[in-house]
Amino acid sequence: MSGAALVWARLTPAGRILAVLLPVLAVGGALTTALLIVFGGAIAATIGANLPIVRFLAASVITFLITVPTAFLLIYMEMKIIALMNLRIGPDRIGPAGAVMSIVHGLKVLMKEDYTPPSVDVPVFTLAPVVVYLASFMTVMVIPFAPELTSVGLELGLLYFFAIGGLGVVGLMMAGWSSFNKYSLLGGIRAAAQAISYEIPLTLSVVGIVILTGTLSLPKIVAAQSGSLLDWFIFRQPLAAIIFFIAITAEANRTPFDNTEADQEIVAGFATEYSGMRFGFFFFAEYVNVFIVSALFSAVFLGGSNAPLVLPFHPEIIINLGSLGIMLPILAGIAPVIGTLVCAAPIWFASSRIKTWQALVAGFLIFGGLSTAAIGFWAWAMIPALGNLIWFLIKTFSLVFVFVWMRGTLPRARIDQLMGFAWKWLLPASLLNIFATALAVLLTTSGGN
Amino acid sequence: MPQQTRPSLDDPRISIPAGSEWYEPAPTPQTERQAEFLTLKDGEMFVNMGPQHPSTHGVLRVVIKIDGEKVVDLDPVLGYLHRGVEKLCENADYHQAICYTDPLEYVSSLFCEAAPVAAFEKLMEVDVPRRAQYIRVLTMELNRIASHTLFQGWMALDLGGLTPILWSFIERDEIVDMLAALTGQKLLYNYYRIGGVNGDLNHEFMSRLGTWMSRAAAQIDSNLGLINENELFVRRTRGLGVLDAKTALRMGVTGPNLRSTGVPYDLRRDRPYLVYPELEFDIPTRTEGDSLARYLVRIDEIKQSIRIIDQVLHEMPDGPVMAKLPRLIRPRPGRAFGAVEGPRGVYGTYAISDGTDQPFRMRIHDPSFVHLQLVGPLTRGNLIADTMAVMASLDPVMGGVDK
Amino acid sequence: MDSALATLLATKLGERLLLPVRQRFDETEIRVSIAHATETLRILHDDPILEFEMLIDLCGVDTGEEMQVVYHLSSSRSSDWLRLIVPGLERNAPRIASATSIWPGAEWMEREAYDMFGIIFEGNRDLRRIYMPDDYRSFPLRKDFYLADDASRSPAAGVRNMERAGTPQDATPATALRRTTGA
Amino acid sequence: MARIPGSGLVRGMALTLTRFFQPKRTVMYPEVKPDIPPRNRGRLELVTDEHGALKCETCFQCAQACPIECIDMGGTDTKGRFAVHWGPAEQYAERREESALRRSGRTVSDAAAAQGSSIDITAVDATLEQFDYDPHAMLGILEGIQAAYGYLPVDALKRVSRATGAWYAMVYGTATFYRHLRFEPGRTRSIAICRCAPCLAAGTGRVAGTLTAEFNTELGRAIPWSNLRLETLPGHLAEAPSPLVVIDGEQQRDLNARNVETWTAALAGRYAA
Repeated sequence: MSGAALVWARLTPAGRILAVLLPVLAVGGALTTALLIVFGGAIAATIGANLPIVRFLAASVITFLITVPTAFLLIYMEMKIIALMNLRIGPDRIGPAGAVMSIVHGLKVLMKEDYTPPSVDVPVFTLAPVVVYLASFMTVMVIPFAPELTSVGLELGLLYFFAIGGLGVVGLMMAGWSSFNKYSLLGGIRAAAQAISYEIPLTLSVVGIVILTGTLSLPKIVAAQSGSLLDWFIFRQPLAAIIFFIAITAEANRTPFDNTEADQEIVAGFATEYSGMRFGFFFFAEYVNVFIVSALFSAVFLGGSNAPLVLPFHPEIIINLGSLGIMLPILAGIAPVIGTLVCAAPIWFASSRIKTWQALVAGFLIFGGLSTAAIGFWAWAMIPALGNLIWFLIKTFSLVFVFVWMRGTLPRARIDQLMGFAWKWLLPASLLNIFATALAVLLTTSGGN
Repeated sequence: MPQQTRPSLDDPRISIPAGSEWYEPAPTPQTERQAEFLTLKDGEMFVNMGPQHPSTHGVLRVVIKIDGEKVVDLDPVLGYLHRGVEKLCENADYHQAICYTDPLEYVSSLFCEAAPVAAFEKLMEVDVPRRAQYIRVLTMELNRIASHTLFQGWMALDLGGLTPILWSFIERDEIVDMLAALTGQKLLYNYYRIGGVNGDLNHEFMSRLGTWMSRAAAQIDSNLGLINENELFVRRTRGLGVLDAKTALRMGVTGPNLRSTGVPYDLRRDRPYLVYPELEFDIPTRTEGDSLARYLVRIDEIKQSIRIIDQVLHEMPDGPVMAKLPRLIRPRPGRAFGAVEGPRGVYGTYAISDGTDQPFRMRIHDPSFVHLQLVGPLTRGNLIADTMAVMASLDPVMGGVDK
Repeated sequence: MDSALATLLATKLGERLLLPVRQRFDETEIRVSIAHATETLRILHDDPILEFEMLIDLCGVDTGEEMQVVYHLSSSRSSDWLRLIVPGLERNAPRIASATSIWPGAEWMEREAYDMFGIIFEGNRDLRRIYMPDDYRSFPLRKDFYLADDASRSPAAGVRNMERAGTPQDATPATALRRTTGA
Repeated sequence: MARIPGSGLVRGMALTLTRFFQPKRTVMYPEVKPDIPPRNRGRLELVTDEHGALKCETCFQCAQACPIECIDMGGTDTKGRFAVHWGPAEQYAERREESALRRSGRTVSDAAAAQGSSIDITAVDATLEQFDYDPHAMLGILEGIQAAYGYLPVDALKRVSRATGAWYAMVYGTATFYRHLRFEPGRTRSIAICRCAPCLAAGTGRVAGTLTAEFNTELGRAIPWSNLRLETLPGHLAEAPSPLVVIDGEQQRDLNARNVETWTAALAGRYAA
C-alpha cells in the first residue's frame, strides 16, 4: 500500500472532501486570475460594449433564482394559514414553526420517481411543465418591485404581462392532451376555457387606468399613483379593481375558481399523470402565479412601491464610516458588549429574583433589537429603494394572504357558473367602466380648455 | 362501435392498441340496460371514477358516460367492500352476529347494532329495561349528531371547501370520545346486547356529555355559518338533483332524503320503538327535494336530536340495564323484522330463527344501498361536478352499501 | 299489531292467500303463490285503503328445500310491517316476476337476490352480479355454500364442497339477458 | 336569503378569520397520548406475579366462554417453533409453563421443580418432617420455614407444594393471607409519611409521590422485592416540625420545606440498592 493511499485511508470524510476540494480551488483560482489578467480588458470591453444584453441575462437569471424561494415561502404560508383557519397547528416539526417544511416538500418532489406512463405523447408531455413554469417566471421580469428594482422596464409591460401570462394555458393544454388521461384532458380544456373567458375582463378592466395614465408601462403606472393614499387606483377605479381581482383569481386558478385541478371532480386535472419534479414544476408555477398576480394587483391598484403616507421629511443621515479610522473595528468589537451590559443593568437591578444570566440574555436581545432597528432605519434612510421594496412586498403578501384566506373559506364554483359570471357580468361591467372613465376624462379635459 | 364524426378517447383508433399490455377489451354487455349503457354516441366517452377517488365515500366505482362536461349516463359498480356479512352472521351465534353487523356503517355503527338487536329481541320475546331503552335512545341520538355533523363537512368538501370537514371532525371527535368513555371503543362500539346494553352510564361519559351539551348547539351553528348562506354553495346545490315525493316513494327512499321531498316519514313516529313515543320532537321536512333541501333537513335534525338528548337526560330512570336472559341465545323458530330510523334512513334486519343458536337467515337492509340507485337518475344531464354534489347530498356510506 | 289490517287483507286478497294472515309483534305476514305475487303487490300498492306505498326491503331466502322471496312493505295507514312471503321457488331454477314495474327502487335489491341466490326476476332490466365479480359462478348465500372456517369446523363437508355450490341450470347472466330481452 | 350578494361569502370569510386567531385543537400525538377509556376491550395480556411467573392458569376457559370471541388466546407451540393463534389448549407452550402447571394443580415435572432450588432446602424438609407433610398444617409449616430462613423463599414454597401435594396456589394463598409471613428477607424498613395538612403544604406530598413513583408501589403496601414499606403516618406527632417523615420510628430532622426534592432523591437512592 503506497503512502498516499495510507494517508487517504486515515482521513475523515470531511478531510477527504477538503483534500479534493482545496487543490481544485487553488488551480481554478489561479487559472481564472490568469485569464482575467490576460483577457480582462477584452472582457470588460465586451461587457461595456453590449450592456443591455448582459443586463437582460443578469435580470433573467436573478428572477429565475428568486421564483423558487418565493414558491417555497408561499407554499409554507398556505399550509400554515389554512391549518390555523382549520383550528389545526399545521407544520411545526421541521424548522422553527415548520418553516422548512415546504423546502422538504421540494426535496421530496425532487427525489420521487419521475414516471412517464405508457402511450403518452412523450415530447409534449415532457415540455408541458417547462412551458408552464417559463410563462410564470418570465412575467416576474416586468414587475416593478421598486423604481430602481425593475429588471426589465418594458414600455408595454402590462401588455407583455397579459400575453405571457396567457401563455401558461398552452402548457396546461399540452399537459392535458399529451398525458392520455381523460381527467387530464378535462382539466386542460377547463383551463383553456377559463383562461380565455377571464383574459377578456382582465384586460378590459385595466383599460380605464391606461386611459388615465396614458401608458402601458408598469413603472409609470406606479409612478402615476405616487402621492397620498387617495391617488391609488383602487380608490379611483373601484369597479375595475373588483373585476381585476376576480379575474386574476381565475387566472391563477385559485379557489373558488380552481376548476382546472378540482380534485373532487377530476382527480388532479392536467397534472394527474405527472410525478416527481415534473409535477413539482406545475406546483411551483401555481404559487409563483399567485405571487405574480398579487404583485400586479398591488402595482396597478395599490400604488405599488409607494408608501401609503407621504412623510413630510426624509431624514438625511451622513455617516462617513471611513472617518472613524482605527476606532471602527474597536467600536465594532466593544459596542455590543457595552450595549448588552447597559441594557441588562436596569433589568438586573429591577428585581432580585432575576438571575444574572437571564438579565444578560434579555439585555442582549434588547440591544440586538435596538441596533437592528437603528441599522434598518439607517438603511431605509440611505437607500430609498429599500423602503419602496418593503412597501411593495407588504402589499403583495397581504394580497397573497387574502388568496390563501379565500382558499381556506370558499367552496368551488361550478364551471358553467364560472363562465356565465365572466361573460354575463364581468365583461359588461368592465366595458361600462371603460366608458365611464373615458367620459370622465373627456369632460375634465374639455372643461380644462 | 358506430362510426363517429367526433371521435372520443374510447375510440379504438386513438386508444391503446390491442397488442399492448395495457389494453383492456370492452366489457361484454350482460343485460339490456348494460348494453344500452355501453353503446357510445357521438363524442361521448367513459370516465372511470373510483374505486380510489377523492370524493366517492369509500371504495365506490362509478363509470360515467360524459359528453364534454355533461353526464349522459352513469353506472355505479359495487362490491369492492363486500364482506359477506349476511353469510358470516348465519355462521355465527346471535351475539357474534351483532358484532359482525357493527362495522357495516362505520359512520353510525350504533344503528347497525340496534336493528339486529331489535330483531333478536323480538325473536326472544324479551322486554328491554326502561333505563336501557333510554340509554339506547341517548347513544343513538348522539351517534346521529356525529354522523350528520360529519355529513355537512363531507358535503362542503365535495363542493371544494377545505375547512368545514375539519371543524365537523372536531365536533364528531368530542362525541366519539364520549361514546368511547361509555362503550370502550371509539368507532365500532359493540355496545348493545340482546335485552339491554353492555354497561351502565359512567361518570366520565356524563361529565363529557354535560360539557358538550353546554356548548354543542352554539358551536355547530357557528360552524354552519361558514357555508349555509354561502352564495357559491347555495347556487351549486339549489335546484340540483330534484327528487319529487312520488319518485322517492317508488324508489324506496327513506330517511332525510325522503323527508326532504315533503313526506314526513320517520320510524320514530310511524313505527314507534324504544321510548320515542314518550319524547317530544319534530320531524323536520322540506318540500324542494333538491340537494340543498337534503342538506338542510339533516342540519335541522341535529337540533332535534339535541332536544331529544336533553329530554332523555331529564327523564332517565334508574334500574337495571340488562334483562335476564340465558347466556346462550336460542330463540323459538320464527321470523322477525327489526328496524330503526338511522341518520340515513331505515336500517332493517330480517332474522329467521330455526331454534338453534345461530340465525338461520339474517337479511341486513341498508338505506345507503337504495339511495345509491338515485345517483344515476338525479345526475343525468347535469355536469360532472354535480355528480359529486348529488352523491354527497344523498350521503351514502360504502361500508353499508357493500355489506 | 292491529287486527283491522288482518281482516282488511283477508277481504282484499281473498283466495290468493296461501295461509291465513299471521300477526306477531308489529308484523303482519301473508303468503301468496308465485303466480299471484305481482298482482298482490299491485293491489297492496294501488289500493286506496291499503296503500302500501313503500317497499322497505326485498330479499331472497333459501330454506334448504325451496327458495323464497320476502317483501317488507310499509304503509302510512297502519303501524304494522307487512311481510309478503312468496314461497315455493324450486332451487334449481328459481324464477319470479320482477317488482321493478311497481317499485323501480327494487332493481338493485333484486340484483342482490340474484347475486346471492340465483333467483331470476323476469322483467328486471339490469339483472346481473352486483357484489360478486361477473365471472363468479356460485351463489354464496345458498345453504349448500360452505364458508372456509365453517369447513374447518366440520371436517367432513367443507372446502371440498365450497366450489361446487349448487348452480341452477340456466341461471347464468346470459340466460338472464335472454329472458329479459325476450330473445 | 335575499340580501346583498356576497354577504354570505363575507360572513364566511369573517368566520374563518376569527377561527384563525382562536386556540387550536390539535393533539400533539407522539408527545400527548390519549388515555385509553376504562371500558376499553382491547388486547388482553397475561399478567405475571411479582416473581415474574405467570398468574394465568392458561385453562382457556375465558376464550371459550367469551360470547363474542373477543378474548382469543394465542402463544407459541410446545416446540417453540410457531406462534399458535387458535387451537387446542395442549399445544401451547404457555400451558407447560411451570407456575401455570402449579397454579392449575397439574403435576410439575421434576426438571421444572429442580431447576429452581437455589437455596438448600434441608430446613424445609426438616419442617415438613416435623409436621408430617400435612397440608392441613400449612400455617405451621410456613411459620417454621420463616423461623428457619427469616422469610419464605419461593423455592421453599415450591418444595412444600410438591412435598405436601398442596397446590402452589393454596400454599401461596396461605403465605400471602397471614400478615406476619414475609416473602422478603430481613425486617421491613418502614417509611411513614405524615399527610396532615401542614405537612402536605410543606411538601410531604412530593415525598410520597417521588417515593411511590421510584419504588412503583402505593402507600401502605409492602414492596415485595425490597424490604421497604411506605406507610401513611396515622397522625402528626406532637411538637414535631413539618414536613414530618418517620423512618423506622425515628423522625427525620434533616428534612425541611426547602430541601424536599434533594432529600427525597437521596433517600430513594439510599433504599433503591
